[in-house]
Amino acid sequence: MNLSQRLVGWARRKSPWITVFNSGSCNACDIEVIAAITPRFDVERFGILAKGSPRHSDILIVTGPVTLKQAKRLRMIYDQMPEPKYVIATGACGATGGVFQGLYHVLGGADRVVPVDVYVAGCPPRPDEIIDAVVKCLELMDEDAKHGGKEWRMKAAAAPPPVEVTA
Amino acid sequence: MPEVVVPIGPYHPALKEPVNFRVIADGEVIVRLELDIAYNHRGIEKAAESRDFIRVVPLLERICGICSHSHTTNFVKGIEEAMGLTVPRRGQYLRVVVAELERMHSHLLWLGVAAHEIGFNTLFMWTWRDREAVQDILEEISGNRVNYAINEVGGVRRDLRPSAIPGILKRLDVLEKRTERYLELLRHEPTTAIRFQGVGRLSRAQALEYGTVGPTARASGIDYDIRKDDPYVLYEEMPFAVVTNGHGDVYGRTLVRIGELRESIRIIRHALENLPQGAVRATPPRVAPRAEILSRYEAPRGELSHFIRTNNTDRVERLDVRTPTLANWTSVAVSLVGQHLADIPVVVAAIDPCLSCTSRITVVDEGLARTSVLTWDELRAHGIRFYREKEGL
Amino acid sequence: MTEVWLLVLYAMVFPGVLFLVIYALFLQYVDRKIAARTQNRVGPPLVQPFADVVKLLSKEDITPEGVDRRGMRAIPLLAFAAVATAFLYVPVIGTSPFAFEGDLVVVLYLLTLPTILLFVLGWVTRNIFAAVGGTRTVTQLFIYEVPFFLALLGPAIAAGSWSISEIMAWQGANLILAILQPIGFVVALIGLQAKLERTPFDIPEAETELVAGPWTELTGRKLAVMRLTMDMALVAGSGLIAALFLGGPATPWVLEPAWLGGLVGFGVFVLKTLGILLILALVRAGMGRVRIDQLNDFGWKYLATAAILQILIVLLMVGEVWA
Amino acid sequence: MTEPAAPVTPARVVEAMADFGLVTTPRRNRVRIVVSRDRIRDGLLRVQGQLACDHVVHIAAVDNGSTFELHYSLTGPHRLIVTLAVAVPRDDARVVSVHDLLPPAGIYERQIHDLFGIVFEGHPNLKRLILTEDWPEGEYPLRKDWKMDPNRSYGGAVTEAK
Repeated sequence: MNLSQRLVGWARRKSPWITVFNSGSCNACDIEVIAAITPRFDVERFGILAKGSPRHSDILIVTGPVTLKQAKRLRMIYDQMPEPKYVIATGACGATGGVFQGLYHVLGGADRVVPVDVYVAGCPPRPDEIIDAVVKCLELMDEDAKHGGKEWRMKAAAAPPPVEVTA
Repeated sequence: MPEVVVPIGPYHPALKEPVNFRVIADGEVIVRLELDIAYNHRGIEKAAESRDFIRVVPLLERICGICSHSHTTNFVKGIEEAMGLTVPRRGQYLRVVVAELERMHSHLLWLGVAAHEIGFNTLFMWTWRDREAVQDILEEISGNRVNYAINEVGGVRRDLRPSAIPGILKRLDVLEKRTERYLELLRHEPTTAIRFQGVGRLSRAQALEYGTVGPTARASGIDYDIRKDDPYVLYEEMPFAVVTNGHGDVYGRTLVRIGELRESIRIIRHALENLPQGAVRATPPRVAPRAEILSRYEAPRGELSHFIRTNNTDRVERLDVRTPTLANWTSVAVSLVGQHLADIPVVVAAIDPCLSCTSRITVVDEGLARTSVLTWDELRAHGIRFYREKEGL
Repeated sequence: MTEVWLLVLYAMVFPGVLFLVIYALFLQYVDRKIAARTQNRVGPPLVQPFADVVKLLSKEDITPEGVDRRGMRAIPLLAFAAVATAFLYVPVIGTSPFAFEGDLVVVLYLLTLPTILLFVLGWVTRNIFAAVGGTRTVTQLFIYEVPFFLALLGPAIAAGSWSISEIMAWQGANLILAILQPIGFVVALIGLQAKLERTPFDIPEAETELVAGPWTELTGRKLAVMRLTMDMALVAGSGLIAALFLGGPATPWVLEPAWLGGLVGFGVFVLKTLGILLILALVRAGMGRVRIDQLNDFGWKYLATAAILQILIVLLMVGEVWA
Repeated sequence: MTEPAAPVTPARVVEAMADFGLVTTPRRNRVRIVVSRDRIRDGLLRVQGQLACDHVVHIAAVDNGSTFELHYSLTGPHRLIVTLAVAVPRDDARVVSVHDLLPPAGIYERQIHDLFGIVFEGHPNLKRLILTEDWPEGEYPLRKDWKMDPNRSYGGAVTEAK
């Protein structure tokens, strides 16, 4: 890698900005994500800032199972983010739907709608675990930069692409 | 200026939870509001019918992560009432302790969010710093920070180690001092004063008419607190006062919540110092006889009621949840008309909306205001009149 | 020939654009660190603002559908250029070599440009939050600009010149104007806070109401340049106030050789701008956001009155001295 | 909110409401009155007027398998809960709206309409609001006989960005 690529890689690692999207969660994950920016955990130390506009952010944190009503809104927010963009699904619900799996108004985990890069287990995960997930996401970002995109992971994963497209 | 339609939500940084307002504004002044809030509807009530009592409790805990203890306590006390089960006193005291800690964490969280809504991030950081102390206590008692998983039908699942009590009391002393400091700050900081006072005003008559509950009602001078009016879980033994005032605005609601922080500290102190000895849970029967219970609970946001119907099985026939936020929504729609665009976040935040509670089954009616006293046209006329007066035209 | 090279060096490297960018990033760091410390947090590391800029430069650059691509791209650059030009007239290591009679007016004009460009940006991006934010930007401009200009008029009247360097020289001969015109100094600080749209005057970009106001649709390098511009405006604005009210980088005695004088002057400049930033940052951390109508009341009732009062006092004093 | 002349006690509620139907007192501060569908407005007016009930606690809807039941629970300064229970037949799921008597009821009625399919006559705005916009018409998830049809789309479709 040449110097400018290394500089960019360093900058991306140092400055991940996040947007939190509640896709139908019970708030527990949300308050733990917000708790991560407050004094005890203070993620600004690592350059993590919570941004309001998805246009400004690098990482989308999806909390909760995706309800039928939120599905297309979640997709819209994801589409508004500039590349390179990453998605973290928090909690058991974000991964699979958790206790809400199979309920009539729940679609399932976040990966039914957007491609998820990192899953955080827990109900809800502690703020430390959420910070750890961001760090894992940054490592993934580095790997992707080496491979020149996310495709290498997509091929490796046996599961079909997670986007559900209906006219 | 022409009317502008400002969509707020379902994703919006001011709202930690999804809700959609279509705000029709005349310049900066709100002419009317259309609300839509069921983005979190998951269908928990249907799921509750198909699981037995033991498995419903964790599900109800996840109606809302902020008031998880409220929902479970309300449910288990309803089921216990149907079964005619007596819960050991120690278990009841522990429920009270967790409930009041939850109220403290919720009110501190609210204070931070309200400060954030008016751009006062320093206060937001401070209150959330202190909230961590409450979280620590909760973690010490229940093992979890947010979804405590401490309730079950018949009592609580974990006993409290006596050696933990002195540490908890010490933390409460610190929190008490901080609470006083927030009260001082609220009284003297100029921007907070001008953003909270006179905003989102609800008179006592309006508060009654629109069926408000909790701190929203108490800030309008209504002495309505389920802990006193319909005591449950041994609240009749706890020393506390119902905090009310007559401001009726966001400032009043803030004062009520800070007052309740103090009262909660008093209750927790009393409960921990007089913790009865004995078991923490009784063994419940497997099935509940046929019964119909309206179980009420004073959640941090106000009166929470569960309508429970049992029918000689180990499942509920029907569980209907009415959350405090739902009761308070009508008042929001009314108190926002004629206010400024900039006041939306803080007025909405002032009822402390818990949308995941509410949208489990919810509603809001864009015709709310119409069902009450004003028609759309009257609302609009009211908005314009307000604008004129403000500008001195 | 060497003179021209020196001027180019001055404009582009030190204390021109390059220095301005680096110092702006440093001030952003100091600002965020002060906020974090008041909030009981650790705060970002020193290189954080730089990393933010590099990352944003490398991000995808989205132009929303139906928006004029070139126009939207030009706005941040225009704002950047305006502030960079304004900074050339702000004394950093001594009197600016570009100084001329009337440069104060030019600086004030150039510092207004980013605000107006933000308003334009709000309109062209076809986003409702940006549009409302743009309207608020320009409403706010009308509120603070008059008191701000009046406050800066005070030093000019006292010194009898529209030249920043002459006002500095006047202060060297007399007293610094922050002592002579304390009301004007305070009004100027409040005006600067409002100009830079910092709490309690961050009404146009109020996150909880308007997502990010005019900034909502900015992505990638446009956002990077615009953020940088606002930080640069902070440097230029505080440098200007330092020059007009605190005597700028001038030292009370002449230092030999010239480079030593420049160095000490530079040190004085850094200290004074940091001092101003400290005040601005503490105000930002210690207050909530006011509403636009409340700002309107405050601006016209108190701020403008105070500024006019200050001007009257200055006129009386000057009249006495000259009579 | 003025206190009525005589304090409101369960006994007084029984006395005031006896002509509506069966009155029971399941607990110290709960009174339950069975009211027929046509007289629900009269019942509420009586409760509001004579028993000083000014706060609606809950409107619960129950599907007991054969009929729908609506439980209107009200309270007042006396803190006694008065519940009016109304049975609504399944094949004719209509009941008159009470949004004008109790402003918050407008919300509860819309919610019940969406999830149970009970029509509130006279409600000004009985639109969908809980379920997603593309939820199929005529499907009421909280009815006991409702099952999710695996071959049917219940909404939540996501379209790719252009």
